[in-house]
Amino acid sequence: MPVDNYLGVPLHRPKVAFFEFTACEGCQLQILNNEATLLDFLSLVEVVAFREAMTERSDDYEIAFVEGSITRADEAKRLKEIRKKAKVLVAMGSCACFGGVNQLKNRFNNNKWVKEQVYGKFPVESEEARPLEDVVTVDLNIYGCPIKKEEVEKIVTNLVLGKSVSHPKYPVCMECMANENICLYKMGEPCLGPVTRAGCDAWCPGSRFGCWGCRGPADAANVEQIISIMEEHKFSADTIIDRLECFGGFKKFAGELKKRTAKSKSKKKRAAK
Amino acid sequence: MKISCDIKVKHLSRVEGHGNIHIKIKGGRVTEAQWEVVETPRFFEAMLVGKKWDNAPWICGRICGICSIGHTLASIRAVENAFGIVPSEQTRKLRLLLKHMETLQSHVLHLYFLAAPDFLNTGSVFPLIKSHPDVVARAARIKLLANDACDIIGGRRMHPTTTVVGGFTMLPDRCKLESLKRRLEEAVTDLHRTAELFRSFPVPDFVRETEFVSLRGNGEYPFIGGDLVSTDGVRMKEHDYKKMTNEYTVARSTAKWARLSRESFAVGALARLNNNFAFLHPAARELSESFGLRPVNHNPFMNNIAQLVECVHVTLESIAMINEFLDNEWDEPRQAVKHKKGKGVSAVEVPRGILYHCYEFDSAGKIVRSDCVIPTGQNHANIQHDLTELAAQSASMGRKDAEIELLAEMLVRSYDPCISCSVH
Amino acid sequence: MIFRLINKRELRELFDVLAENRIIGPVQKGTSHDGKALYAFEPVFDFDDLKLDYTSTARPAKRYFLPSHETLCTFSVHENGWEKTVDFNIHEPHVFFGMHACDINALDKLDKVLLESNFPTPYYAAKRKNMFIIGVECTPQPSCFCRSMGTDSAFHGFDMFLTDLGDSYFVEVQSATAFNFLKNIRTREPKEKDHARYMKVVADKNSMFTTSVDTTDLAKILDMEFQSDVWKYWGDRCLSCGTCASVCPTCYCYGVEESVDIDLKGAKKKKHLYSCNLIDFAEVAGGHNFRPESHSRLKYRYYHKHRGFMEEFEESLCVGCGRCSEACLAKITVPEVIASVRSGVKPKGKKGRHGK
Amino acid sequence: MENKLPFVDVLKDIHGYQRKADLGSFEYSHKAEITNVYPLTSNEKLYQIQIVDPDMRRRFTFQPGQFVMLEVPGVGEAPFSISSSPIRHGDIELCIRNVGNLTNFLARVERGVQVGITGPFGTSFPLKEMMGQNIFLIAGGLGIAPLRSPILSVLENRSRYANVDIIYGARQPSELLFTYQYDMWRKFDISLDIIVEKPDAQWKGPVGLSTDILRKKLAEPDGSLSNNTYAIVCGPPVMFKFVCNMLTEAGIPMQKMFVSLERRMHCGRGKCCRCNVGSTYTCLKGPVFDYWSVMNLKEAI
Ligand SMILES: Cc1cc2nc3c(=O)[nH]c(=O)nc-3n(C[C@H](O)[C@H](O)[C@H](O)COP(=O)(O)OP(=O)(O)OC[C@H]3O[C@@H](n4cnc5c(N)ncnc54)[C@H](O)[C@@H]3O)c2cc1C
Ligand code: SF4
Ligand code: SF4
Ligand code: SF4
Repeated sequence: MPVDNYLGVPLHRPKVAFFEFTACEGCQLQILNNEATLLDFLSLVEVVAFREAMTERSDDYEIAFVEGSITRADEAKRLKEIRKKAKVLVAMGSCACFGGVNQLKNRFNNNKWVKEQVYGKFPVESEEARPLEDVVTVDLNIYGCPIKKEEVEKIVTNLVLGKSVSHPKYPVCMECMANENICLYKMGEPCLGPVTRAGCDAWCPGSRFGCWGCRGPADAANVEQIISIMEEHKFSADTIIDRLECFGGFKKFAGELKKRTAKSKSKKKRAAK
Repeated sequence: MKISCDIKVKHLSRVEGHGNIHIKIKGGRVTEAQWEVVETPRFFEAMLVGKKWDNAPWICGRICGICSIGHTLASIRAVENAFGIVPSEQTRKLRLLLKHMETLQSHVLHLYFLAAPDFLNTGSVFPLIKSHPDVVARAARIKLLANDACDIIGGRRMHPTTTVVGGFTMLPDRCKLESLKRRLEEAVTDLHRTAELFRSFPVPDFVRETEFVSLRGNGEYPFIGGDLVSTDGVRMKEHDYKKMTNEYTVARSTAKWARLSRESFAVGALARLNNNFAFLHPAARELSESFGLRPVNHNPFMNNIAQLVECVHVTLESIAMINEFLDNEWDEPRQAVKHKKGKGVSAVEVPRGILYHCYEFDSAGKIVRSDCVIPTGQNHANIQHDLTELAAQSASMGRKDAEIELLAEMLVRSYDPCISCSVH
Repeated sequence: MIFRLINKRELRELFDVLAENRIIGPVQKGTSHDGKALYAFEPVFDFDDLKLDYTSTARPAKRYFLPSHETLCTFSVHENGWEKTVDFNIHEPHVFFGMHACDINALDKLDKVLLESNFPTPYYAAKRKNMFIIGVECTPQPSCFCRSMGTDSAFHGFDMFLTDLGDSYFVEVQSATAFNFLKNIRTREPKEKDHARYMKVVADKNSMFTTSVDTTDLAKILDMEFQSDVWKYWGDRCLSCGTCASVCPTCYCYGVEESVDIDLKGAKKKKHLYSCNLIDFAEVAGGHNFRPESHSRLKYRYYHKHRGFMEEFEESLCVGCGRCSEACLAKITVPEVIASVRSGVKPKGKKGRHGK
Repeated sequence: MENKLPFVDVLKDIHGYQRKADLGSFEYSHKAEITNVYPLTSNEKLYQIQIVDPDMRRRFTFQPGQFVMLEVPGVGEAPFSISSSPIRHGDIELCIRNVGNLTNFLARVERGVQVGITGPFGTSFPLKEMMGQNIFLIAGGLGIAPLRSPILSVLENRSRYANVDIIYGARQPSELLFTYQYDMWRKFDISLDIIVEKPDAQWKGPVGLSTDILRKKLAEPDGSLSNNTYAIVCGPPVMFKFVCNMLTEAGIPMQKMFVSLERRMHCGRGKCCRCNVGSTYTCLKGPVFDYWSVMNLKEAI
């Protein structure tokens, strides 16, 4: 018997559906990767569509968890239909929230070249990779590449209880320090932890692997400052840009840094002449 | 009786990614039997251009959520091959252990969550929670173990973090490895139960003469690197992978297709087993024979059984490897990396078959060109030809619509296709 | 206080005597990219792992008495009702083998607010009362300024304190427990010349400090310079990442979060150490933030440590351990901030936000 | 095992209601039942909450102006001013506006639900000192919630106070709280002025800000505020800043004006530092401060 109230407040078991667009489907898999708590998780909600795991599907849902970014007109159309049906639309994972690694191809500003690079003359339809919010209104973001299952569980539990859902506003360093990790800068590695939104429990720094900012900027992230800190630590502009542009959350800052670097390069060249 | 039917499966479920099946039979004649791949491409090969070498494994792991560890390792090895880095024996073993745990995780996911519902007449694993709680609990137990193992060794179960060019950022915790070993030993029993379960499922009787491509083991069942072979007698070196895959584009697919000696070939657990039966762990070989699975088996549905056999193989081999680790002193986890101009190819056996990554670097260590050939991509043509044959057989045998539809779906699923991965 | 002298080799004996208990001490946890040893307080099982000549640990031993995450209580929830279970999260005493004076002083300061004021907190008390502390004399590091804060030596808050005299340790014995433990090993009464050796070691140590902070009238100056532009300069550099508070042995601010278990049959109330530099530290319902700018939060941290605590307890809430200076990626250091607030002059040659 | 250190149990068992100096008082909460919920407006409800144990209920005493921490297990804990009269002991009323996580959950709770109450915490309005003097209460919006306790306390001892004036301002008539009690307050010889910013069709009273009324009152011939007047001001920061300035100009000494500050609080016990103003704990030294202290607190307004 699933519990039907919490302290006398009736619980609402929402009908949920999972959808994916341009993505690796890893975020959905993370949900199935919940082995230990999967059964409790499933009794919180009623899954009505989850193509990666089930054949039955229904269009009657309240919460749509959407993975992936939008790279084709048919995807945009389908997403809009989902938006119409869903009361709550959740962007799940970095691709859905920021474009994810998919948006790396946008940096060439040359879709034709991109297509030819992979398919030669063979015609393929594909546009710029866009986050969901460029197409529809998104009610809730679940950050991360991949998403952290503990976080999804917490969010869904809160939705069921009618509790508010909020993300940490502070950066990853807080969690990294709480876990007593050695700061990667001490070991000569770059890390975006000081500006990236926490919530992953410092997943990467915990394995002595610097953060790449998959969860996007924290509230009040001082990105300019971390850029100059990385420069002081002698990390090349390429290294800094690689991190900032990887998942799309820091796109704006990566763009600015690129422009700045290009300018100083051309200045140097001119000076050399 | 001459049958007619028109089957359209849009976005086949319980597979990774988006694919459609169309079968049209008119008066007992197959007019259409199509496997369509409609997944949106992501253009990884283009997005890597201009990126520094250290980005490659991190980004390429994202080609696929299910086999992200395989992609990461393939990518790392391609970079190492290009720079002339030879991993230490410790690194090589630890990578293999990590790989094994991914194989176990992925195969169990496919066997229980994606394939089994077809045999138990449900649309998903969810109703089984009520009807077959012990089965689901067992699946969850093995999967959890394998996933935890990936966390311990790779930093996390998906998009690993400790695996880098040159080795590992850090080594697993000794105590955790020990408890992992104990859990693996317990898992052997669970795998035997799994075998009993699958023994009770009727494997559709369908055979189509096929060429099977995989790595060729050199004394051990192959997973990372080695020569490329096919059951038709082709044998090649890793760097000649393009001659092994011969990729081409097809109108109804955003994934590229492949061919070798015939119009199509198959990769995956069955292919590996067909080419390397002798290298299987004896217990795994014995299990295989008990299912009547011996090389060269041409029934694609037997891929599920081959997966099961591999589960046993990787579990037993992992236990032995952990024992060896625990007995030895550990070295530095990581060696320094010096980039240089050049090209590197790597072939790795991921759960769904042989995977190739190839990068060309300039003197600054930036990628000039990259190429990834995904197992499911190599399987697409074979799926298509199997489907045509299955439709023809069904037409001549007078199978019912629903039966054909289920069989067709099961056929595609037995390849455990990873479609979004194939359209990376 | 009772003094003893023990031969260096005897220390291993003492360790073995204490080993029936859980021992926490400085061990090497890694190596920095420039080859320096990185130390941390970890459980020690082998005397050889204990590095009593450690420079300084990047983190204090705080997690053993003020863990960054702590469950305050759990609830079991049933129809319309619930039961609450409180656990102070400690079940055995810990031996702290090798704490520097600054860290011992930090504990004394925490005691003031967490034990001796209104509403003493049992979570801290339970751990604090179960600490057996062996102090050890340190070597001043470039970022240390404990001497300026009056915390370079400890007068209480430990059981015994070791000073390395080369071949032996000079031991200050403060608790009866320590005295009893020492009975297990060979010790001797120090002689006049040992006192002289001890005084020399201490004097040598005192000559090694390279960093200092002028704390004269600091509380008043902070009040007067509340509107100083210098704060903005530091605020622009600050990453608002909370690292300084995380590594500080005396920072104790926290947040509480409650969560319902996924099976909806239980709940937890968790405390996690926070930092006043984090953006939402002073945000209230409705979204109003009392300290929206990073400089106002940074200023608050200094204000609380060097003025508020002073007002309340006649001392500053900083022991000058220099950990925050070492950990801060933006290179915001207490000596520099205080000097600049004092003089009203921003430091030269360092970039703030936008390179200004 | 002779070298094993003895384990010190700081607290063998928690003995119910404790003094502030006892370790056992820290995480001790009274189990209390929500006995009634009255919707006051669309955003605020009045909760009657009774400590379950009758003995504890009797021993629970508080002063007007103090607050409790109300806890709903798993949902959250937050500070709320007690809105009822102190003579009712542990049978308290809280007026709560739904603004966030905990308060939105509370808005859905029905009577009979058990919650946890800790406290009372903080400082109070010095009603004893005010005896024999005039009291001027000025409330804006939800600020009436903490003022209701002193008002009720004054009503119960009406003869001990000289003139009592209340000015209460709200944005619109539908947001006025405790409307059902205004007549009673007036019957107790209290001058009550109510003003709204945005009137609706039925509204007959004055329109504007509470400062408008205050200005008028201060201009009245007998409106001069001599030494024997105390003021209690509660409302949004902008409002109390203006009001207190006007009152200061009218001659009320700063230390006879009291305000109640709102800050973020996670413990209510002077530990979490979240409520600090400058470096003063609002939960210990406040929430009720005299205006002189507020003026001397950095970053208070
Ligand atoms: C002394 C005092 C007396 C109060 N009296 C009343 C009253 O009588 N009636 C009334 O309706 N409200 C009163 N409040 C305000 C009340 O505490 C907040 O409305 C309440 O905390 C909101 O909690 P929430 O969980 O619903 O909101 P949340 O969802 O937690 O939060 C909304 C915002 O409030 C902040 N917040 C979180 N926890 C707290 C907290 N414990 N305290 C303050 N802010 C927090 C968050 O940063 C967030 O921005 C009083 C506050 C104080 C300090
Ligand atoms: S490793 Fe990264 S996240 Fe951790 S403290 Fe250092 S900068 Fe912050
Ligand atoms: S550490 Fe950074 S990159 Fe890693 S999961 Fe967290 S936010 Fe993402
Ligand atoms: S403020 Fe800095 S120097 Fe002072 S005690 Fe804390 S960490 Fe040490």
